[in-house]
Amino acid sequence: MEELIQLKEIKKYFPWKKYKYVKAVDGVSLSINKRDIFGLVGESGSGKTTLGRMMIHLIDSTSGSIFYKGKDITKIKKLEKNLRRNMQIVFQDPYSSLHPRKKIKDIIGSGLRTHNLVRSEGELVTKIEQFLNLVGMGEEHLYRYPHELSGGQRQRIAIARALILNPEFVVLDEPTSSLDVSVQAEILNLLKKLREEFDLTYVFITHDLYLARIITEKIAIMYLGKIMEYGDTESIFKNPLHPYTEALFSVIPKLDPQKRTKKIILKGEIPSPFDPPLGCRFHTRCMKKIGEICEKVSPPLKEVEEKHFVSCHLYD
Amino acid sequence: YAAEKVMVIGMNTSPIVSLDPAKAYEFEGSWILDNVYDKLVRFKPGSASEIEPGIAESWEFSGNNITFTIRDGAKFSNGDPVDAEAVAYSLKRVVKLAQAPSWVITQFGVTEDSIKAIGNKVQIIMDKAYSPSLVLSCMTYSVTGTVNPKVAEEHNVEGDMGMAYLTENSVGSGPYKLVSWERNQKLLFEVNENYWGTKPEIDKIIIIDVPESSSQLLQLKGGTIDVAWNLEHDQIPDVEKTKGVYTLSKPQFKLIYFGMNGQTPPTDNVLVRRAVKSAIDVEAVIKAVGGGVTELHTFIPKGMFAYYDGEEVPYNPEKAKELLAEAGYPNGFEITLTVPDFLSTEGTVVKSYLEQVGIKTNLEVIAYTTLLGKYREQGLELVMARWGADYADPDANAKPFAHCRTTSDEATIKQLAWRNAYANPEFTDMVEKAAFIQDRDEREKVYLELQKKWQSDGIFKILYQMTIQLGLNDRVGNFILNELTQTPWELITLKD
Amino acid sequence: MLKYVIKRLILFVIVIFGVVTITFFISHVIPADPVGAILGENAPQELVEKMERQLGLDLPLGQQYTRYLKGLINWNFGISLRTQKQVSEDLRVYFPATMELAFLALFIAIILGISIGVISAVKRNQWQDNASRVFSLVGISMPAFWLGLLFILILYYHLGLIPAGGRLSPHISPPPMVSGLYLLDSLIAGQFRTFWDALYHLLGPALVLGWIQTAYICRVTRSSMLEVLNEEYIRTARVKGLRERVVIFKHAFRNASIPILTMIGISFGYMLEGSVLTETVFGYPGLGRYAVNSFLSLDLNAVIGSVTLIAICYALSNLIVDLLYAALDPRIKY
Amino acid sequence: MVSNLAKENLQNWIVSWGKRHSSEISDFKETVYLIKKSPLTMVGLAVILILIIMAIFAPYIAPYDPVAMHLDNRLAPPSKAHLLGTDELGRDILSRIIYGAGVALKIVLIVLAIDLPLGILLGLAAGYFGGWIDEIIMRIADIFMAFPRLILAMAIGTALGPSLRNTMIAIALTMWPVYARLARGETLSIKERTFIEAERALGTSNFRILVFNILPICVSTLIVRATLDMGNIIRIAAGMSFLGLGAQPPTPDWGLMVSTGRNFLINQWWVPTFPGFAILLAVFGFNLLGDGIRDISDPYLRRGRQ
Amino acid sequence: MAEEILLEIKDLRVNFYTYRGVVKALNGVNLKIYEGEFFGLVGETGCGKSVTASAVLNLVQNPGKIEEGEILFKQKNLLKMSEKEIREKIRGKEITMIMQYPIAALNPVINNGDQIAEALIANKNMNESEARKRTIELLKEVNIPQPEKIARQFPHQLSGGMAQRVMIAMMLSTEPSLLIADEPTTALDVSIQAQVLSLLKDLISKHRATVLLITHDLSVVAETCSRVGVMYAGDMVEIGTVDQIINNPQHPYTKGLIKAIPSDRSKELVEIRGSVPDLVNPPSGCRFHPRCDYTKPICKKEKPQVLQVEKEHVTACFLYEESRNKKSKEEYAGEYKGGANGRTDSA
Ligand SMILES: Nc1ncnc2c1ncn2[C@@H]1O[C@H](COP(=O)(O)OP(=O)(O)OP(=O)(O)O)[C@@H](O)[C@H]1O
Ligand SMILES: Nc1ncnc2c1ncn2[C@@H]1O[C@H](COP(=O)(O)OP(=O)(O)OP(=O)(O)O)[C@@H](O)[C@H]1O
Ligand SMILES: [Mg+2]
Ligand SMILES: [Mg+2]
Repeated sequence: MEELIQLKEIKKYFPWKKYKYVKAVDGVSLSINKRDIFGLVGESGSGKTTLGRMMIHLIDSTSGSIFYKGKDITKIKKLEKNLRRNMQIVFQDPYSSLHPRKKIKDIIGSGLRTHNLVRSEGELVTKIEQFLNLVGMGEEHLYRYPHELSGGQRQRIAIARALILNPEFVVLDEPTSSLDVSVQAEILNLLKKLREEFDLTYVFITHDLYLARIITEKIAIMYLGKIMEYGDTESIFKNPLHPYTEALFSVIPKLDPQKRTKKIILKGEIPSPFDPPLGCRFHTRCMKKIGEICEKVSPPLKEVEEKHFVSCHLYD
Repeated sequence: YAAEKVMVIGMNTSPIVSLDPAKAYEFEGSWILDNVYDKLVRFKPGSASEIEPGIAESWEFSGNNITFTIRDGAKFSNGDPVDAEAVAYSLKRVVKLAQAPSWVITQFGVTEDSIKAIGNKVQIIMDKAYSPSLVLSCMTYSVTGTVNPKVAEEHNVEGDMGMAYLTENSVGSGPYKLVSWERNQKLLFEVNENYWGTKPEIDKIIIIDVPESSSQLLQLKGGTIDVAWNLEHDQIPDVEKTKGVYTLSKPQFKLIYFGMNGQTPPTDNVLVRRAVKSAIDVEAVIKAVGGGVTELHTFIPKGMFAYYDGEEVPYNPEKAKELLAEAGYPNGFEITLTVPDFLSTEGTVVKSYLEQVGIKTNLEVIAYTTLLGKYREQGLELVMARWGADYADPDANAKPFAHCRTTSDEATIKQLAWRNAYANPEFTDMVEKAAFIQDRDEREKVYLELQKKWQSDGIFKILYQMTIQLGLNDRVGNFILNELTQTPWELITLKD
Repeated sequence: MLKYVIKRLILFVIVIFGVVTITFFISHVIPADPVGAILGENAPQELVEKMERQLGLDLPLGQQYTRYLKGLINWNFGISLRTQKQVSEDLRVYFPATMELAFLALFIAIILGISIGVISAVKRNQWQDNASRVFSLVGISMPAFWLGLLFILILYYHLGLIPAGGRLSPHISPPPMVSGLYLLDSLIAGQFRTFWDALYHLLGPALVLGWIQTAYICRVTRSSMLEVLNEEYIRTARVKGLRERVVIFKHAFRNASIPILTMIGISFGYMLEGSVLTETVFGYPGLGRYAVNSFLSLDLNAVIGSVTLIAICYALSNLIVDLLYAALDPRIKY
Repeated sequence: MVSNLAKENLQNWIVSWGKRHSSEISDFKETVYLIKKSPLTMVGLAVILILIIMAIFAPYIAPYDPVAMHLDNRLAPPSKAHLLGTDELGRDILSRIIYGAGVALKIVLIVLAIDLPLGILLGLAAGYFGGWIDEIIMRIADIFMAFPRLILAMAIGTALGPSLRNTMIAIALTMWPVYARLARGETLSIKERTFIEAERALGTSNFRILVFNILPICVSTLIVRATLDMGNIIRIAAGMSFLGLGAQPPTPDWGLMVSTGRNFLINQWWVPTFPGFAILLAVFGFNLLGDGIRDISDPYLRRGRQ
Repeated sequence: MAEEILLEIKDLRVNFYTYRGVVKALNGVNLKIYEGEFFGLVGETGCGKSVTASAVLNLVQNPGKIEEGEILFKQKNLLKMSEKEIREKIRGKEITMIMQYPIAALNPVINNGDQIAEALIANKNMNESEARKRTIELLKEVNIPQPEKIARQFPHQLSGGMAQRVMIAMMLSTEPSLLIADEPTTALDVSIQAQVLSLLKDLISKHRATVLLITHDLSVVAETCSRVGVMYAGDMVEIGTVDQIINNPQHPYTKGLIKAIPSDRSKELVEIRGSVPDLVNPPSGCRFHPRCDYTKPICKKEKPQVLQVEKEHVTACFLYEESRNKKSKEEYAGEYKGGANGRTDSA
C-alpha cells in the first residue's frame, strides 16, 4: 500500500504567557496510507484537532516533519495551490464553520474561485449544484444562508465545500459530534460513499471509540499530546493493550447489556497540558501503574503485536 | 441692629478681566471702578459733557500744562489719606504699566516724568496744547482712578506695582470698596466709610454672574436680583408689563458699524461702496433687533458734540443697482460678510438686503476673538462690529473711523480704517487738525465736513447707536446712567 | 496585577500626552488674535504685539510647544489671558465646582438608572418596560442646553423649586476653601446653611445632567440584565428555590454590573461634556463654563489647561473602572 | 411580439430574482414582523420617516420660505397663518423646522459617510495585522477617545471656524475611534473563528478573506452601532450650534434656532421651544429606531431557529 | 421498588410564541414516574426534553407558556400552585435539577461554597456557619479533593467534571424527592462522564431520590435507568422499561434510533431519513409520519392514541394498533430478533 502522509516526531507547542507552553502535540509519529480511513481518538484536549490541522498545514508545527507523498511540507512557508487543494478539512462544529452571512453558493464556491477551477458563473453554479446533489441536497439551498439549515445539512455543506476541490486527503474533525445519532448515521454513510467515489484518504478524528470502530481501518489513541496506542482498529478493539485504552473501552455506555464489562473508572481529572506529568503521561490516573519507572521515564511506542504499537512500560 | 441694605445686580461678568484701574478696559469693569476709585474729575451725574470735580477740587490749563488741585481730607478705604503724591503715583503707574487703557493718557504725549506732585497739586505736561474739553473727557475715564501707593507697593511683585493684587482687591477712595470677587460667581462691594462725598444709602452691592439675558429677566421677575444689567430689546415690553419692576434705557456712545475693505476689489471702487451702502436698509436692521436703539448715520453718536444728522448715502436699492452697473457689476458679485456672534441677527438682515440687489453674500458668524484676529490682519472683506467711545469727545471716534495715512505696517494708528485697509489722507489731515482746534465752533465745522465726506466716500456705514437696557426692581431708585455707561452708586436709593 | 496597573498607567500617560499635543496644535493653528481680543477692540497694535512677545506667542510653534511641555510637567499651564491668573489656580477653583456637580448628577443617575433599568429588564415588554425606556430615551434625546432652559423656566420661574443658577445665593458667602467643594467645606466649617444653599443650587444642573446620564445607565442596565437573566446560572438559582429578589440582585445584578460599571465610567466623561452646556445655561461657575469661555475668547493656556484636566479625569475614570472590574469579576485576571 | 417577449423575460427575471433572494426576502419579512411587534420601534421608524419626508419634500410642504424675513411680523405667536409662530426676523418657524430636517439628516449622513469607511478601514487593519499597526492606530484612537466628544468637537470647530461643513468634520473626527475599535474587536474575534480557518484551508488569500469574509460582518455590526449614534450626532451638532460653533445663519438649523431663540424663552416661548422639540423628537426617533434595530439584529433576541 | 407514583404529567402542552409563529414544543405529553426509580427521557435535539423538565419546575422561559395539562407531584397539581408556593415548597426542596453545562450553570461571580451554602440556607433553615460546614461535607461526599479549597474557588477555576460535581452536591444538598438531570454528562469527556454517572448513581441510592435523567444517548439510558420514555417532536412516542424498549421497540422511531447507534463494523449504519420537523408547522397527525417507513393514510390525519403493549410498556403508533388488532405479534418480534442477532454476532 502506498504511503500518503508520514509524520515524524511532530510537535506543537502553543506559546502561553512568557516561558510557558501548551504542549498540545508532543512528539507524534505515524503514517497513513492512501485510501485509508485513519482514526484519531482521544478525549478533549488530547491534541487531535491540532494534529489534524498540522497534517494539512493549516498551522505550522513546532518541530518534526510531515512528509506528504514524500515531500516535507513543514519546510514550506506557503503551500503551493495544488497542494492546498489536495488537502482539505471538515470541522467539528457545523454551526461555526460556515460563514453566517454568506450564501451557500458563495461558501461552496469560494475555493473554486480561488483556484480558478471554473471559467464562468454559470459553470460555478452547475458545479455547485452537482455537489449539492452529491451530498444529498437540492439546488433550492443554493441561495440560502447557513442559519436556515439544520445541523446535518450544514455538515453536508461543509463536506461539499471540502470535496468540490477534488482533494486527495481530507481531515474529518469530529464531523458528527455535534449532531444527533440519527443524523450522524446519515453523514457517516455519506462520507463512506464519497470515499468510494473519489478515492479519498481520510483522517477521522473522534472521541467516540465505537464510531471509530465502525468506520476506521487504523486508529491512534491519543492522550495529552502523545499517542498511547496505535494500530489496526480491529486488533486494538479485540485486544486493547494500553491501560488507558482498556479503561476507555470499559466506560463507554453500551446499548447491549451483553457487551457490558466491568467499568474501569479512572480516578481524577485529565492533567493540564501546561505541565503534563513527567514520565508516562497517563501515570497519574493509571490503574496498572507498575512503579517509579512510570513516573520518570516516558515509554516509547513499541510494536507489541503485529502492526499494533503501544506506549506503556507494561510491555517493556 | 438695623437691617442692612443690599442690592443685587445680575450681570454677565465674564468679560471682566481685572479690577485694577490701570488695566480694566471693559464697560463692566469701568462701570464698577468709577465707584471704587476716585478720578481727578468726573461727569455730572447723568451727563457726558459737563465736568465736575472729583478728587481734584479745581484745575487749570496753561499751554500744554494742566494743574490739578487735590481735595483736602479725602481718605482711602483703609484710612490712609489721599494726597497729590498718591494721585501722581497712580497716573505714573498707568503709564509705566502700559496696559490696554493707558493710551487714554499717553496719547497726549504724557510720560512718567511729565507727571509731578507739587504740594497739594498735580501737574501734567503734555506734548502739545490739546483741546481742554478733549483732555478733561479723557480724565474721566476709570484708568485715572487713584490707588493707594502704600498698598500697591506692599504688593509689588516683580515690578507690577501691585497689579496682581489689585486685580481682585481694592484700596480706593470711592464710595465703595471691593470685598470679594469669586470669578464667574459674584462680586461683593461694601460702603467705604471714609468716603468724602455723599454718604451712600446702600450698605452692600452684590453683582452676581448671570450670563444669559433671559435668566436675568427671570431672576428679576423672580426677585432674586434687583437689577438686570443687560436685557434684550425684545424683553422690555415684558418688564414693562410686570408689576414691581421697571426699565431704564439710555443711548450709549457705542455704535454698530458695517465696513468694507478699501483695498481688495470690488470694494476698492467708491461706486461699489456707495452701492453697497445704499443697498442696506438700516431701518430694517433696527426693526430686526426689536427697536429700542437709536438711528445713527455717522461715527459721532447722538448726544456728543459735533453730531451730524444727515445721511449722504441713504437706503435706495434702485440706486444701488444703478451704481453697481455703473461700476461694472450689473450682475452683482460674491463676497463674504464676517460678523461676531452677537451681531448675527444684524448680519442676517444685511445679508438679505445685499442679496436683494444681487450681491451674493456668504455670512460668516464667528467668535469676536476670532474676528478680531483676522480683522487686525486686514483680512476681512465685509465686516460688522461694534465700537464704543472711550471718552466723550468726537476725537475718540474720528481717529479710529477716519484716521489712516497708509495701509502699510508703518501706520501710526492701526485702527478701524486701517484694519479695513482704507487710507484717506484728506480725512486723516482733518482728524489731526481738529484735535488741536481750541475754538469750539470751528472745531465743529471741521468735524461736520469730515462726516459728510466720510459718509459718501468712506468705507463705513453706521447701522445704529446702541442703547443700554436695564430692568430694575421698583425698590431701586435714582439709578443714573450717562452715555458712557457711568453710574454714581452713592446716589442710588433702595426701599425696603 | 501590579504589572497590569503599571501598564495601564503608562498608557494613561501616553494618552494624556497625546491629548495635550493635539489640543496644543489645534488651539495654536486657530487664525485668531487672542491677545487683541483680551485687550479689546480699541487697543492699539503696539500694545498687542508687546503682549504677544511677553507671552511668547511670537515664537516658532515648535519652541512654544517645548516650552509648554516643560511647564506642564510642573502643572504650570501659564497665565490665563482672560483672568490674568495662573491657569492652574483657576482650575483649582472651577474644577471642584464641576466635580461637585458631576458627582451629585452621577449619584442621581446611578440610583435612577439602575433601578429603572432593572425594573425594565425584569418586566421586559410590559408597560413598565416601555414607560421606562421612553423616560430614559427622552433623557438621552434631550439637548442639555434646551432641557436646562426648560428647567429654569418651569422649575425656577413657575414653580420656584430650584434657584435660577449660580453656586450659592447672593447673600451667602462661600465657606473657607479647603477642598473647593462647597458641600464638603461648609460641613468642615460647620456652616450648615451654606451647605443646604450649595446643595439647593446644585439641584437644577444636577437634575439635568443626571437625567441624561440616567438614560445611558438605564439602557445598559436593561440590556445587560436581559442578557444575564437568560443565563443558565439564573435558572440554577431559581431551581434552588431562591427568592426572586435574591435571584435578581445577588445572582443577576452582580453579573450584569460590569457593563454597567463601564457605562458609569463613561458617563462620568459624558458628564464633563454635558457640564459644558449645562453650566453655561445655569450660569454655574464650573470647569465646563471655564472651558467654553476660554474657547470663545481663545484664551489658549486656559483652553489647554481645562481640556487637559478634563481628559485626565476622563482617562482616570476609565482606569478606575478597569481596575474595579477585578473586584467584581473573579474571572478577570491581570 | 417584442413587448410580450420582454414582458416574459422580465417575469422570468423577477421569478428567478425572487428565488435567488428568497432568504433576503424572508429575512426582510422577519425584520418587518419584529419591528411591527415592538411599538416603540414603530414610533421611532415613523418619526424618522416623517423626518426624511420633510427633508426631501420641504419645498412642497413648507408653507413659507425658511429664510424670508418679514420684519413687520416679528415674534408672532402661533396662529393659523403661522402654526408655530414666527421668529425674531418674522420667519415662519414651522417652515424653518421643516427645512431643518434636511440639515439634520445631512449632518448625520455625511458624518457617517466619513466615519464608517474610516473606522472600518482602520479597525480592519488594526485587527487583522496586529502588531505595531494595531498599536499605533489604537493609541491614536485612545487619545481621541480621551476627549469628551463635545469638547473635542468644540476645539476642532473653533480651529476650523464655524460652519456646517466644519461641524461635520469635527464630529466625524470625534466619532471614528468608536467605529475603529468596534471593527477591530469584531475583526479580532472573527479572525479566530472556524469559518475563517475553513476559508484558509481552501487557500483563499488574506486579502479575499479580509474583504469577502471579515468585512461584511464588520459592516453590519457597525451599521447597527451607527443607527444608535445617529441621534447622538444630531445632538452634538445642535450643541455646537448652540455654542455658536456650528451652522451659520440664516441656515434653518435647529440648534442654531434654539441658540438664537433662547433670549425669547420667557416672552416668546415658541421661538426656542419648537426647534428644541424638533431636536428632541428627531433624536428620540433615532434612538428608538436604533434600540429597535439593535434588538432585532441581536442574534440572541432573534433566535428561535437554533 | 415502591410502586407509588411520584410525578405524573398529563397531557402537557407547551407553546412558544415567537416571531415565526407558535412553536408547539410539547404536544400533549403523558408521563408517570414512580418513587425511587431512575427514569430516562431520550430524544433528538429540540424534541422537548428540556421543556418538559422546565415545566415540572414551572420555569418555562419566555416566550413559552404552559397551555394545558396537569403536573401532579405527590398528587398535587403543580400548575395550580402559585409561584410563591412553588418556590417555597417545591423548587430546591422537593424537586431540583442538574444542568447540561455545569460551568455555565454556576454563577461565575459567587464562589462554589457560597453557591451551595445559599441553597442550604434558603431551603434548610440553616444559619451561615452550619451551611458552610455542611457544604464541605457535601463536597467530600461528591469525591472532591481538598473541599475547603474548592469551596473558596470560583466556577471558572474548575474543570467540567468538578463543576458538575459541585452542581450535584448543590442539588442533592436539600435531599429532594425528585432530581431532574438534564443531560448531566453530555458536555464531559468519556472517562469523566463515567465517573460522574457512577457517582450520581451511588448518591441517589444513598439519598433515595427519584431521578428523571434526560439525555439523547440511548446507551446511557440503557446503562443507568430502569424505565425510558422516547420523545419525538413534542410527542411521547413510547415508554417502557429499558428492556422493553431495547429489545422490543414498537414505535418506528424508537426502532430507527436503536439502529442508528454505532456498535458494529459489519452492520450498515441505518439512518432515519429526513429531518426533525419545524415545530411551528408540525406535520399533521402523527408527527413522525414524514420520516416513517410505514406511513399509512391515517398517520397523516390523526394523532395516534397511547396504547398499552405490555405492563409498563406503552406506545403511540397506528402500526402497533393495527398489529395488535391482527394479533399477529410474531411478525414484529421476528423483525426485532433479526436485528438483535446481528448485533450479538460480533461481540
Ligand atoms: N491556538 C491555540 N493556542 C493555545 N492553545 C491551544 C490552541 N489550540 C489548541 N490549544 C490547546 O492545545 C490543546 C489541544 O487542543 P486540541 O484542540 O488539539 O484538542 P482536541 O483533542 O481536538 O480536543 P477536542 O476534543 O476538545 O476538540 C488544548 O489544551 C488546547 O487548549
Ligand atoms: N425560549 C424559547 N423560545 C422559542 N422556542 C423555544 C425556546 N425554548 C425551547 N424552544 C423550542 O422548544 C422545542 C423543544 O426544546 P427543548 O429545549 O425542550 O429541546 P431538547 O429536547 O431539550 O433539545 P436538546 O437535546 O437540544 O437539549 C424546540 O423546538 C425549541 O425550538
Ligand atoms: Mg478538536
Ligand atoms: Mg435540552
